[in-house]
Amino acid sequence: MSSRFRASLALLAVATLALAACDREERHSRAKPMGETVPAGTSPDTIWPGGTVPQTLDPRAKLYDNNAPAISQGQSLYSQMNCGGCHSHGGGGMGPALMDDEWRYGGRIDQIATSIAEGRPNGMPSWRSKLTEDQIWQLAAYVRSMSGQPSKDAVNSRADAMSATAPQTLTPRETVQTSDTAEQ
Amino acid sequence: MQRVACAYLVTLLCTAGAALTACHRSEQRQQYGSATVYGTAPAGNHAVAPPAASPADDGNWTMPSKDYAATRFSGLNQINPGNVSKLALSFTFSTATTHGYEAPPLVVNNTMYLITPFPNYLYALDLTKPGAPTKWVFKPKPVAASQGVACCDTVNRGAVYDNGKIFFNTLDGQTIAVDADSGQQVWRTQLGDIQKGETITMAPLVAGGKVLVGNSGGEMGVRGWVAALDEGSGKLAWRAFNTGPDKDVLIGSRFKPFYKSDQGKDLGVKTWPPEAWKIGGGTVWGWLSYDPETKLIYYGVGNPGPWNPDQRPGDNKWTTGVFARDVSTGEAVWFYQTTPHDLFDHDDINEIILADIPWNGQRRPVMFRPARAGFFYVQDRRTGQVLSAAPYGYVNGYRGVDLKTGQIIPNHDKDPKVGRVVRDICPAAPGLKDWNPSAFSPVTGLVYIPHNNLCMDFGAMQANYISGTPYVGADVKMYAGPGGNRGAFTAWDPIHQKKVWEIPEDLPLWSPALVTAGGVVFYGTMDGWFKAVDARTGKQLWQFKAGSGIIGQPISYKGPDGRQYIAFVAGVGGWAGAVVSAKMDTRDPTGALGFVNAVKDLPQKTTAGGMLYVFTLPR
Amino acid sequence: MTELERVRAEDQRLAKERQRIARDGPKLTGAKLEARLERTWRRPPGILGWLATVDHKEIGRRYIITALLFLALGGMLSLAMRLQLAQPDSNLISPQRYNELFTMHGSTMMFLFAVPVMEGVAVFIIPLMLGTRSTAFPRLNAFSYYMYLFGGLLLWVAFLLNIGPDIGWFAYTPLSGPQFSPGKRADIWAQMITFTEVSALAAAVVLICTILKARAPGMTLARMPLFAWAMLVVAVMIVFSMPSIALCSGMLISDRLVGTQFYNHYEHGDALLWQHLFWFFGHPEVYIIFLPATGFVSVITETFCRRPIFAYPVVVLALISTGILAFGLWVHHMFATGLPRVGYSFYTSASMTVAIPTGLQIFCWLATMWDGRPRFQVPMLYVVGFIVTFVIGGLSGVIIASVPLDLQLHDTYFIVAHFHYVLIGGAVFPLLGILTYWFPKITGRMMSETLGKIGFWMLFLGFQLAFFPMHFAGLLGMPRRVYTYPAGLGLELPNLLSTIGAFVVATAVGLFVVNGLYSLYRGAIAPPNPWEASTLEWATTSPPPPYNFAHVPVVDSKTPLWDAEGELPVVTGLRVDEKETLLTTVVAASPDLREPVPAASLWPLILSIAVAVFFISSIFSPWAVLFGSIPCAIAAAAWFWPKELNRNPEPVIT
Amino acid sequence: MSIQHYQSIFGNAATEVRQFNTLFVIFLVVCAVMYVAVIAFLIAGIARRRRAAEANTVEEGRHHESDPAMRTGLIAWGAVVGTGLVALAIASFVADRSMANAAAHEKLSITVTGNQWWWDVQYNAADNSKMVRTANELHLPVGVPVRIMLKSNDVIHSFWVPSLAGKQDLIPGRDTDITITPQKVGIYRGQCAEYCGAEHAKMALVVDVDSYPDFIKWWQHQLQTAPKPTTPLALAGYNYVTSRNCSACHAIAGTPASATVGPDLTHLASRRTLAASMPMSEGNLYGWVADPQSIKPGTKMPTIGLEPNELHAVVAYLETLK
Repeated sequence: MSSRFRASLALLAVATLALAACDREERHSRAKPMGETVPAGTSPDTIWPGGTVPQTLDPRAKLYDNNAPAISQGQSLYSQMNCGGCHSHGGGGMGPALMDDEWRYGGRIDQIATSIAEGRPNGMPSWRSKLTEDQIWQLAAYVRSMSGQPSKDAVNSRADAMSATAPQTLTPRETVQTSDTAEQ
Repeated sequence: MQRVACAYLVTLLCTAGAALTACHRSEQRQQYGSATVYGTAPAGNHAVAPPAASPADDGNWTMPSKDYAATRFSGLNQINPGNVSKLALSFTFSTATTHGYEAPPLVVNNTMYLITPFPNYLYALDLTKPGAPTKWVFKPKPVAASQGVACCDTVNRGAVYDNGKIFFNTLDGQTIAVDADSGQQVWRTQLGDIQKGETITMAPLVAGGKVLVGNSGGEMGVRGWVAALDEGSGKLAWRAFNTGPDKDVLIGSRFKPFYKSDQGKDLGVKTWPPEAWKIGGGTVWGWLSYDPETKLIYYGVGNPGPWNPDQRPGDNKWTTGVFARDVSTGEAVWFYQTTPHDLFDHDDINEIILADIPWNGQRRPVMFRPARAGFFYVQDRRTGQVLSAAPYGYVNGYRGVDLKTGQIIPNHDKDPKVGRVVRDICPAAPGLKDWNPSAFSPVTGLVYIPHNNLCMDFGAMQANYISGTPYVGADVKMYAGPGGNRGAFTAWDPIHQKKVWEIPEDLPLWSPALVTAGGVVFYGTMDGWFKAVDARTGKQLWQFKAGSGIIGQPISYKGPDGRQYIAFVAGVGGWAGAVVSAKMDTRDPTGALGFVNAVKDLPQKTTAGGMLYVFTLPR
Repeated sequence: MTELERVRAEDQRLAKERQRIARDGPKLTGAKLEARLERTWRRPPGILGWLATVDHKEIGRRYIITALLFLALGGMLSLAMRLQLAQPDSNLISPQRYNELFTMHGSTMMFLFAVPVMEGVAVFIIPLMLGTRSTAFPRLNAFSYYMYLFGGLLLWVAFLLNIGPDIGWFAYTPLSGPQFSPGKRADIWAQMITFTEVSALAAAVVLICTILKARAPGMTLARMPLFAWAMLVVAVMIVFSMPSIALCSGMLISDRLVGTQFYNHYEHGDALLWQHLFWFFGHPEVYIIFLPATGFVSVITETFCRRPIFAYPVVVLALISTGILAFGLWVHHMFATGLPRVGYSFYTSASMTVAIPTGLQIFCWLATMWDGRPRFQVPMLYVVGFIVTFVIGGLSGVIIASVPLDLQLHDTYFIVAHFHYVLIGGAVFPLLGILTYWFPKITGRMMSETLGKIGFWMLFLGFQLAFFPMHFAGLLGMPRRVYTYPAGLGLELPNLLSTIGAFVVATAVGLFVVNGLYSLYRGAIAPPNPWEASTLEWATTSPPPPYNFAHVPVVDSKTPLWDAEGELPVVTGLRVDEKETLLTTVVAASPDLREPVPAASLWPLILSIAVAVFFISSIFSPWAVLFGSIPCAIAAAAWFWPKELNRNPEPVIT
Repeated sequence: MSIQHYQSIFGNAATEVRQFNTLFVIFLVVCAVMYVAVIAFLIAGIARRRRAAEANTVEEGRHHESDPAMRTGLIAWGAVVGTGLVALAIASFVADRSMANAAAHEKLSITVTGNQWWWDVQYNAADNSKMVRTANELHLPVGVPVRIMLKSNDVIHSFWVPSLAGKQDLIPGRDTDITITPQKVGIYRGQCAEYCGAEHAKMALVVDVDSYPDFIKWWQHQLQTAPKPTTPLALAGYNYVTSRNCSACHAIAGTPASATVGPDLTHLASRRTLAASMPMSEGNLYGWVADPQSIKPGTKMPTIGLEPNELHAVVAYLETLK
């Protein structure tokens, strides 16, 4: 084999290794049974007496936050579990809007997962007994995609449904602010 | 080269000019607020209010519909077209709530009672003192989570006064009686269960010693019922469901529906797929009327669940129809189904105005129903026979009503289809007129209808039922109907079934109407204009800009000083105003079940609020 | 000065001019002429020269090697699939991986092997067979290869990075749509289509122009070799079918990237729109793969039966009618989608009609064999293997052309058997035969006859063992693309046999490659015309020099080498110091123009890199469509920048 | 109960597949004859080598002439191939037409909706309260033509029971249908025949062709709602199923669970298969409820991670749903 051929093979190998880092498409179908653990969500950003406590992001966040199959599964769960009935396609209704930048109970993926699992006082039902942890985190990943948080090549542009909001691949990323004028 | 340059300049100029005229022309679409007259009010004998159900006006306003016949007609006539332009603000009061305010203020024994949306405070204001200070406030403290199952804003449509007590419902499904003078609770009965998605937003009706209450939650797969509580003790007298076997629906030997399609045994089960009637909707969240002569109550039944018709094949009895029941036993006397196998969420809960009309020579007791599907029904209130049904606005979802069989004739190329959006269905899901009741003036014989003019795109899909969560199964986008105006105020001649005059309005009309003996009609618009128009010609006489959009019932009462007062509460909300009251994001057109697409501009035109305004003529 | 004097003065000036410039080097003959031509036509030295070559032989050789590489890769995938299907309910390979395997197998074989290998062989042989020095648009030819290479790399690098497509080689929506194929898997597949479709269109344009304008003088259309006819029809079919898949894959990418509604049934788009557009390309595609193979069979049969193909005009008309009919039967892939039954009957009859021209061709080959004296060397064995195998596939094709039968057999292993019979039997057998036949011309060495025969019989028997049982698997109810099947349905035996057969086929192909590599260094040295064939490519040395022919030959019959007693008559007058070829008129092939052949250039490679960056980045962001097009425009402009023609005009050689 | 599930065209259990078989035999015979002719001509071509003298080859300098018989052979061959194909085309139209008008007068109407990787079956009835919903299974009365309306909730699937009839695609946004007239009582298995994603291979359904009385008995039984559990273990299972994850996706008539996302479980235990792929048995039920993701990786049913006591309770309750 000529030296040229060997050189280009080495180049190809290096390129594949470099690109292997992006596991945006990793489709972990959870073949192993999952223990039911409470998604260790943290409370919404608040003030801590005696100085802020450093927030460690839940390790599950990176499994779901930018993962295309998880977001797509979250999208179908969103319509099957009737979330659209209250939050519509992100515009809100009975429930608050999810596509804007106001997050009463925190906009990080683990805070959203906690809101879904525990429910919230003004009418958000608690889904802990109805959805597995895997499903709750998939829903949280999809909810974040409504305000454009995940990277553009992990989200679906549209669903096979009536066209509602702008394609998620084109929605600009909202800057997540924690609090909003909490109603009574 | 020059020739080319100047030719270029000329074309540039005229295209700019054309663009300017185009956008200018679209600005002044036909001028909103000015009436187009189609005919004149009928002279000679015309419809009149039944004396038993609509007694002479004593200056009080004890129930949202003014009287059992639901005329919303005030007998006071100090204010007339001549002097209405001189109305002045007497006093105001803030309810400290910002959701949709759909209820009327009640006035009895010189006290004004206000029931607010969630958290349903009940205020009593002393009208004898200047500025009407607060006598007492009753806080029912409904469960906060009930806000999560209230489909179309956490509203309350009103309280009712009857011999010394104020009756009202709370969002979390309780009916409460409070002593009118002291503000102490007399009794409280839990009727609805929020875990199943049930809420109560309607105004009760007190009749025959019973407090009649119905539930809401058609969008949550709640099985609808109407219940009667004993006025004194609050104990449940009877409860009639709107789906299920005949014994649940209190159908017995007395039940004689006029049309064959409504006759049969256990139709509440047979016209549904198995078990579907248990989560089939048919809630009662609108208006009841009562005829003291025949002791019958009349009420409309809401939409079947889910909105996707393919999931509930069959007529889905007894939803989207009108029941007549005996007030004391609740036994059904007759039923008429307006839209069998409802396709477009056209709840039939609109107001039922009782009237007597001249019918070849003698007086016939009828009921007027400006229904959601867009037809103005005139029906004999003893048997339910449809005498006439003409569209009072643009309708293409239905071809008409066959008077022989009483069946509405659907337009099958507008049938919703799972997996494919059906476009341009008029009227849209809220109907040609939603819950906001019209007013009937026995003086002019006309019915004054505040309604909207909306069409929609409807995409049905398979709905999944989880109790306590929305069970809809449809994506909807609404938009303005033909003419571009999203609302209209129509004066309708019920005898000849035609418009007398109509005022096109920019925004949908979500406020009830009030007509006075003085010949003045009052209504409010969603961007806060409170208008007075001449009952005969529709000419606008006076208007006042309130702090928030008006969807509350205006009333007219005689104050302690004998003068006529006009009062209403401005607080935008409800299904149409949820885009403002629920701070929704207008970038999602399917928000609030599609209404956001029709009122994207509302947040620029009004903010949320909850303010009482009372007017009178200056001394 | 009268008119006459002025013309005479002009003539003298041109005559002096002619002496000064070396035209066809009348003084140069033999080795000196060839050395001088070699220096003109030689590829520039070094790695940059290697990348910049426009020599159709270099590009053809690269096409064939790359395509055979992808054949090997696709073959390994099919072995993995067969291992998974060897026994029922096996979980050797996860469903997700298996779905990627069959998608990659299908896409690689159809888009990265079958069409490119046919184009590669044609690009190498057609100029030689037509007796010309170079293809038309040689730089476009180089660009076509690079686009094909980058398309293959895109698909296979994505597959190795675990973002390979898992939607099947025909990617039906809505499964390949935005909702049901999250991530970038389907986009990568669709963009690979864009690459290969641009490459195929470029190659088709090159072939059409070469065949119509660059034939040796005297080679009228009626004297053109049948392989050239086949490639002409195939190239025209490519030009008409590729836009259809460009459109539907473009619409799929825009649905997936910017949320258009082409395939969204809710917003009145339609899932069947994809199927119609895809199969309008799909069915001509399989004939684009099959028709070159008929060209190969005609060439081999003619040479090894020692006589021209019987009824040449019938075979030509059969080729053309197959090409046209191929566009009229795509709906037979959609008999189960519930379209109106009357419409289906048209497509049943169209699918039946397309069998007639192929049937006539087969008769002509058999008649040639019957009337000639066939010598059964390896290429001829592959032709016999082709006849035996392809006719089974053709007849099972006639069976599934009928709607009631197709409703049972559609999307089952009966169909897998059918298309392997017509594709391997119909295209790979002739391909291996023609590679053995033209191996001496391409490499200058003969392939070993014994290894060839062993390889053929192993391939032929292995093929029947692998794919005939699939007919029964289909009848026993095994659908396509299932990663496993339950026990107890009687599917165990056919699948086991197919797996064994697959491994035999693999070893046979391996043997062929070994035979090729071995012969490359130790094969017998090949004379210019080892098979005593009749066509012009055997008139030059093996391997041919960069300029193909010292002098462009003149043809006066269908079988020039058989009819030319001594030396072939030639044309003189082409420049020696410049790369120049002779263009002839379309029908009569009489000499028309002297065409300067573009020099080697890096711009095709640079443009294809720019286009590759443009295509791949437009998977990830719509803005790439805007910004990516600027480098492409620059590279294209540089490529097409007009060279000032400083040479003075040459008189036409009469 | 491992019954020989019959999933082959030779099951020959309905008029449609019988028409297919007759037409298939006709096509096979004609094609076999054509094939024999081609192979005979091939062998003749090869064997004729021995009479080299008459060959018109370049060596003999006669490569421009042709044996005149071949011209007539070509025309004859074209005629034979043409007429053969026309005959087959006509036979195909005739069979197609008879299938089409068999669809005209069907007695029973069923709607099958394809989902990713299971079949939602709904028996339509004039009296809507008599409609039956089941999953991955069809019971058909023998001799009665049935029209199956095909819809899809997500991607394209294909309804195919080889022993009964040809396949028909289920396409989202389009309504297709198929008519089957079963003629032989028995159990037949079918499978999705259009690639529909990760678990396309495990999307099977079983068709039970019963005598008419059995069919009516089965229908009446399907109309009954699920019985209240009696044993404490089953009652615990009932409480888990109706209050926890299961009721978010499944429906059991007679209990508060009435979700439509997953299959209807009212008569789960009386079905022949489980999860559209495995025969119904206690062992399979345990394996599937405990960890569906390891049996059908990628299926929409999540692995909940049940505690052992919850698992026993749930399976005990599910087995009461006969």
